[in-house]
Amino acid sequence: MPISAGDTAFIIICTALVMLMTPGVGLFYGGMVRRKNLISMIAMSFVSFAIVSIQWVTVGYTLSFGSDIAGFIGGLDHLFLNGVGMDGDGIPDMLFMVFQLAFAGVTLAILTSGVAGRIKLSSFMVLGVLWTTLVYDPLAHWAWGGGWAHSLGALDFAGGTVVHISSGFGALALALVIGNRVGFGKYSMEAENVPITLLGGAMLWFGWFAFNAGSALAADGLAVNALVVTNISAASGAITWMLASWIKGKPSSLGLISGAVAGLVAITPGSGFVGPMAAIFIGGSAGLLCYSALLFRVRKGLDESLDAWAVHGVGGFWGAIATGIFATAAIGGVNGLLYGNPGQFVIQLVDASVAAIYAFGMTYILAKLVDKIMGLRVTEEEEYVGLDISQHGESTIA
Amino acid sequence: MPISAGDTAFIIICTALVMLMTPGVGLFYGGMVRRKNLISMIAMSFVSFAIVSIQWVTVGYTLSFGSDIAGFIGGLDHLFLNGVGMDGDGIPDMLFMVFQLAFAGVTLAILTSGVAGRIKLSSFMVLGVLWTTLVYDPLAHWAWGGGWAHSLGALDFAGGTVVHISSGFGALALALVIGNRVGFGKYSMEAENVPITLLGGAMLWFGWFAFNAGSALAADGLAVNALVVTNISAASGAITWMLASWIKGKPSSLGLISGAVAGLVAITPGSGFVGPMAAIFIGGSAGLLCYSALLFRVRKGLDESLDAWAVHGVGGFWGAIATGIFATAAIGGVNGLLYGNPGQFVIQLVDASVAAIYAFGMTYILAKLVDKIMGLRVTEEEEYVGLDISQHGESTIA
Amino acid sequence: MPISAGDTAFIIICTALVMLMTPGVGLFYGGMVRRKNLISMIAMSFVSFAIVSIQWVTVGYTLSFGSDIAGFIGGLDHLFLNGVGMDGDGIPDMLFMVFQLAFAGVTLAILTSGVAGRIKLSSFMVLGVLWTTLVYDPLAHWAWGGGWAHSLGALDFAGGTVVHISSGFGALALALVIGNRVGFGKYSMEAENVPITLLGGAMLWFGWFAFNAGSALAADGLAVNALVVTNISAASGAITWMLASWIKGKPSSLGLISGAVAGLVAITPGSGFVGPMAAIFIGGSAGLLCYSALLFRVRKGLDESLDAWAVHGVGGFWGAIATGIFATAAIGGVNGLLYGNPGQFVIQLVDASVAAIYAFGMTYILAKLVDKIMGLRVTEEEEYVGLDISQHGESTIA
Amino acid sequence: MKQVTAIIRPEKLEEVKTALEDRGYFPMTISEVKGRGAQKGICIQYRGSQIKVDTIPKVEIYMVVNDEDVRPITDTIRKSARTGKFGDGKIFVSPIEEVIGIRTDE
Amino acid sequence: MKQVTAIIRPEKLEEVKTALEDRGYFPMTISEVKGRGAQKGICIQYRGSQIKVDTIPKVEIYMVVNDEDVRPITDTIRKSARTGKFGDGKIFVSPIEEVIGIRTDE
Amino acid sequence: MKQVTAIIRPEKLEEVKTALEDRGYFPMTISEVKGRGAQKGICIQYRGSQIKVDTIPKVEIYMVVNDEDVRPITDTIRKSARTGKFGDGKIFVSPIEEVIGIRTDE
Ligand SMILES: Nc1ncnc2c1ncn2[C@@H]1O[C@H](COP(=O)(O)OP(=O)(O)O)[C@@H](O)[C@H]1O
Ligand SMILES: Nc1ncnc2c1ncn2[C@@H]1O[C@H](COP(=O)(O)OP(=O)(O)O)[C@@H](O)[C@H]1O
Ligand SMILES: Nc1ncnc2c1ncn2[C@@H]1O[C@H](COP(=O)(O)OP(=O)(O)O)[C@@H](O)[C@H]1O
Repeated sequence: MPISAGDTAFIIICTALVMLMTPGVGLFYGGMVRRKNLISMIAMSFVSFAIVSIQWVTVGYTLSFGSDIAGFIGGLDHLFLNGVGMDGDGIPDMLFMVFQLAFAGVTLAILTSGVAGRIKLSSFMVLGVLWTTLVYDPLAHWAWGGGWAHSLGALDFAGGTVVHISSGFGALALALVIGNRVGFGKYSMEAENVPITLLGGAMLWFGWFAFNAGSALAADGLAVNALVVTNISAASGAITWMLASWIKGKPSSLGLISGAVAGLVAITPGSGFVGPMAAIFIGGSAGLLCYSALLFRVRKGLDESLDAWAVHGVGGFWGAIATGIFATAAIGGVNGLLYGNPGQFVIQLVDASVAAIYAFGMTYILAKLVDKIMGLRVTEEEEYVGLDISQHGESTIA
Repeated sequence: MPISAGDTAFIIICTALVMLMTPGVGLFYGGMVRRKNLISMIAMSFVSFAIVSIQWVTVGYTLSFGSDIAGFIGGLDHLFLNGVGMDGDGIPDMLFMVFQLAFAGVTLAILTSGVAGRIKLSSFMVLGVLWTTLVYDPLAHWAWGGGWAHSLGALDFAGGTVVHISSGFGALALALVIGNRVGFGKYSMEAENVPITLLGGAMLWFGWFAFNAGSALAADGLAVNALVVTNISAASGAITWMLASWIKGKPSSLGLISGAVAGLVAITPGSGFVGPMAAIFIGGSAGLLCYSALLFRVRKGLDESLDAWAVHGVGGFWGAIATGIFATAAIGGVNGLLYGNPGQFVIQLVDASVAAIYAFGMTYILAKLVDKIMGLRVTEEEEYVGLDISQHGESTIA
Repeated sequence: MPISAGDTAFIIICTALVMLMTPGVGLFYGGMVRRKNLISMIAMSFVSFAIVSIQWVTVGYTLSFGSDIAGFIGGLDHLFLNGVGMDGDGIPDMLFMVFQLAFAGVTLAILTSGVAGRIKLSSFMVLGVLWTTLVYDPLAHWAWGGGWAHSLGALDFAGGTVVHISSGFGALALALVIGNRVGFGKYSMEAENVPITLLGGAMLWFGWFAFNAGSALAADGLAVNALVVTNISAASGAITWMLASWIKGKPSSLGLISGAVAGLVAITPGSGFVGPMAAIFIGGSAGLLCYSALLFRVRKGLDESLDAWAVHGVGGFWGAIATGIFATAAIGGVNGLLYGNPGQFVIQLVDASVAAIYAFGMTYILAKLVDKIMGLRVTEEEEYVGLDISQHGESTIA
Repeated sequence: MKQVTAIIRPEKLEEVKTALEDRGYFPMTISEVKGRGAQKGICIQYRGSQIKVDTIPKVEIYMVVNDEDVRPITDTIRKSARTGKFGDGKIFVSPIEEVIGIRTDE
Repeated sequence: MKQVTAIIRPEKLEEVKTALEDRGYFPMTISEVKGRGAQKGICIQYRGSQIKVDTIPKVEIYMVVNDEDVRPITDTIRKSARTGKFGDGKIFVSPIEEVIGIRTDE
Repeated sequence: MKQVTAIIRPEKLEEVKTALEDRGYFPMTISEVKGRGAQKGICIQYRGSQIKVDTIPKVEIYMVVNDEDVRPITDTIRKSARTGKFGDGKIFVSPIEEVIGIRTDE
């Protein structure tokens, strides 16, 4: 198949939109922390994107998409983009590479939320390289690069497992290793800049269209299906989370946008496999489920600070399972439980569980390692003054 | 005609860009209200998008684009997206559906401006569903779904009537029903966050390219014409409004961006029918006209708070008429007054007038109804503390 | 070649993305000035875009792309877009026109940084029209419209010379004519809103994908190469600048984002000619080089306020030369020094030097002229209260 | 000398400034604050039972003035800042022992 | 009357407000400030040698109260704002000569 | 004890802080304010006739200090904050009756 201008146009632009999600994550989280850590949260998203950009074009891409080694990792045939050219199948190989780069970048940015307001920038940079190489790259290989999950027939259209379970459970491990923020639970650490969070959320919703639809790798009906179900699920999640929080008090705009993100996460793996009406249900239940996970996390006194676990981890897990339930061959060629194929449901469960365990375990080990070698956490004084000043020498006015 | 990858790529991305206009509207208006209502304005744009997303895929689309009933409304053949598939004519039917969804979402968001700082969130949600169903959907059907305006030959390329006249005159009715803000006219209610408004304005200008160009539903010369005249009209409106306000005082950046929006609104219906030089005139006069409408509104002591009527209502009306004047067959196949076809001018006038009257009247009735049943307006105390706290339990720092 | 839907879709969307860079520039710079000039910086970006939009469709396009006159300027054959139609070669001529418009707009916006916080709005508007007409348009003609640089074989894929050298050296001249801000060097004028700068930076990085990839004017392998090297260079520049500033103190997020912009600037001319591994080097050295230029500028006590010269001027110059070094025929059909074609290196050096000298000299003359006729600079009192109040009658809260 | 500090509604700031100007009182320092008054701020009845008490945005103005100017200034502020509704604000008068100009030598 | 001004950690604001409420002290004015204390603010050891001293965000609360309320209020604030760590803040008491309501006539 | 309150140009903050530091005066509280001075703030000639008077951003610093430190502090501030241009600011000295540390018991 020669290069198609339409498909190439589509994926180039999708790459740009997905890239925008990374600062989107930074703003989304930045508004949720105390003002003294606002710059730090945004900066970490840029740092994530910058280091992953270099990691990916040197070793990351080949570890993910190089020729399969034992179902676990890609070989080094594409080291330094060797053999990744301007031609390809429908779209240039190089384009597939950079589209995938944007995914790897945003995933690391999501991970930063678990250590908000207390991680050393230098340690984060080291950890970030290790994490992308040893957690993200294998997971990407498993699902999309010809690894075991792929062979098993696990479905992950746009990264529910690769992006969200990995970062969500990774953030959980990270939060456990680094420990709670000083004063957590004792005094309020409420979101201090809701409008910035809403802006970041808007950038995420926007970019997610490209994230999911672009994963069709062609501008076709499948991409359109992904686009449609993505929006429906986001809307549905926004509404249910908002209503659930309304029952407990006021319908905060943070609840609304968190619900939207929960819906976006949950539809990600199934966006090329499920239909619009299923999406209403998948997103809606994601809103309720992730909100419950958040409340559970808070009750446990665990400072997984900005709920990457509750939203991305739990939402991603639910999405993987939901794909196994609602997938219909009419859309993506595979049926799920509801359409008489319980095997798919089991496969999804296995895939998601292994990914969650691997991401959690490996992140835990890496975090411990970095902590031992160079210390993961800033000093109490640095935490107190905030990471903006202590890590970047900058501060937000007022 | 089979699915075209180029056209499909185009409309998928356009859909994403138009979607971004909804939070863009939220930020645009959010910066114009007092800080205590900033979150509320942004949140209402997300709420609008969320509820319309669900309304549209269940009943809205079929009411607008289902088989015509008496020229007034669409039938229920596409209820729950029944029969809306992944194939279609040039682009998948499903893609046309979701592109149109984004239009419906942003329209409701514009409507919120008329009741800024005083509407109950719950009542807005009810009103929003009703309004989209009973005002937006019929108007979309009239113009694009095979309704009477369509049969009459009225031209509305991208929604001057459907989107702007409807929301502008709707906001006016809403403002009349809900009444002025406490203290309106007595003390200043100036824009408190101009940079946020400018950011929102940038998102609007950006998204509008997709709004108008995408309305060609193909990546062709017509789309390009729409893109070009859209930008010209925006620039022209920005300049004239700024200059006009310069004569009366200082050239505020709010005037600049309001003028740009006025230009964007005014070119919307004609963007597939008029040429670049006409666009300079259409946008430029929109800047002056909408600014005058704003001054008129202020003189009348009417708190149509953020001038949806002056900008979208009057601008949309002018745009409809201007299309009847400047349309040239060389571009969109139809001539206007200037090119020897006065009939088109009359048609445009009739269409715009009926739409304005219907939108105003029906909105008035719906608002009265909701007001009677559940109360449209917050209590004076809630208004005083602001909607951020009273409706969302949140606040912007400082 | 008939119109390609894929390519047309691509360039329409790229145009929108490049347009977004203009407010991006406004926010990027707005965060760097004192709060009293924040609105002014953003507003000037909109003003730039508005006036260039009109200039371009009337005279600018034809001066740049009209039939060549003596290698220096385009003829008036396309005055008022005469003969620029909806058909063309691959993409409609009109689309090429508007894509180029977005470049001209953002270039003028970059120029505003040199006079931050002290230029009269009215004088800027006059200067802006003159500058675009007499500096930008000729440079665009030289490189892309069939002018002498084009004939010479100088390579400028996406505007390293046309956009960045012109605005960077122009800003330097402008800063010299208008003089330092009152109190410059005596008291701190640090960035007061870093998050806004980071947001603006994100918009730039995002839009730059379209800026460079779109310059292929087709959705093909070349566009993809541009996309890939653009991102790599940005990431590389971000990292080196950050590390360099780390050695001298803290790794500020401003350093990070400035480095990214430096990398983006430097890859611009070569993005269709060099490969991914060269991009790591080009971006990385741009980070170091532009940072050194900034330090040099500060040591010289020169208030080229927001370092358009250091980043765009020096970065653009380095990019032009780097293209002459690293260009490889495998990508863009031309070899550079490293691939055995030293002649290209010399051509690049000549082209960049002439452009820098012309931009500097002509800007200097124009600035002097405007200064003589109507005064370039606000009064000391107006500068003291800030341009937001004195030029726009607006202010940012708190 | 005295410092007259007034906490007023943000919406009334322009009116108060103008009223003071008209009477020749220019120098002042303004800041944005949040506050709650004797009514425990504002009580929002929420879902029948819940009562939310919170602070709301106010503007604080202070002017350092000669003793004889205190009365006319407080009168002016009261007149221009009043709406008659809860939340109109308060004025405090406190002693200032010395005022030093930075530019001029005393 | 007296003005009690307390500079506290932003994180402690809710706790302090609630503690004051519980004891019946409602009226207050709050603003966001930055500050450094006697410890020269916070010293961050940077690259072995460099010592960065800077100001950090604080919240300032002030309440104008009757003389007899000063002690209970300062006690309440101290208890609710304390963490035992550096940067807990300070309370200042200063004289107020007059308090005027804007809405009511005196 | 006394409270020394200085309203200065935002641009001068770093210089003033450093100057105070150099003389051993660390504790201070800083806030962002807007103000206008005796010159009626700044008058901008606008279109010949119109005169716009407005408030402009300032920084307020206050330090609660022992009586004997007032003079050296005000001198330091005046020297470091001065540019000789309009708008350099003012310093006010007012009485403080008590200072209570929150962390320590007195
Ligand atoms: N005793 C006080 N001490 C400090 N600030 C006060 C006091 N009383 C009132 N204020 C300030 O004045 C504002 C308005 O007071 P008031 O009119 O009594 O308010 P409300 O009607 O909102 O309760 C309060 O929000 C608070 O900022
Ligand atoms: N003498 C003082 N004058 C003015 N403000 C003070 C003074 N002492 C302390 N403060 C304020 O109180 C805050 C906390 O003081 P303290 O607990 O001593 O701080 P830290 O432990 O951070 O040095 C300071 O950040 C400052 O805003
Ligand atoms: N009498 C006063 N009461 C309160 N604030 C004052 C007074 N005089 C001056 N200020 C504050 O000091 C700032 C600078 O004063 P000054 O140098 O006189 O200003 P300007 O030159 O701008 O008129 C003012 O903007 C205001 O915030």
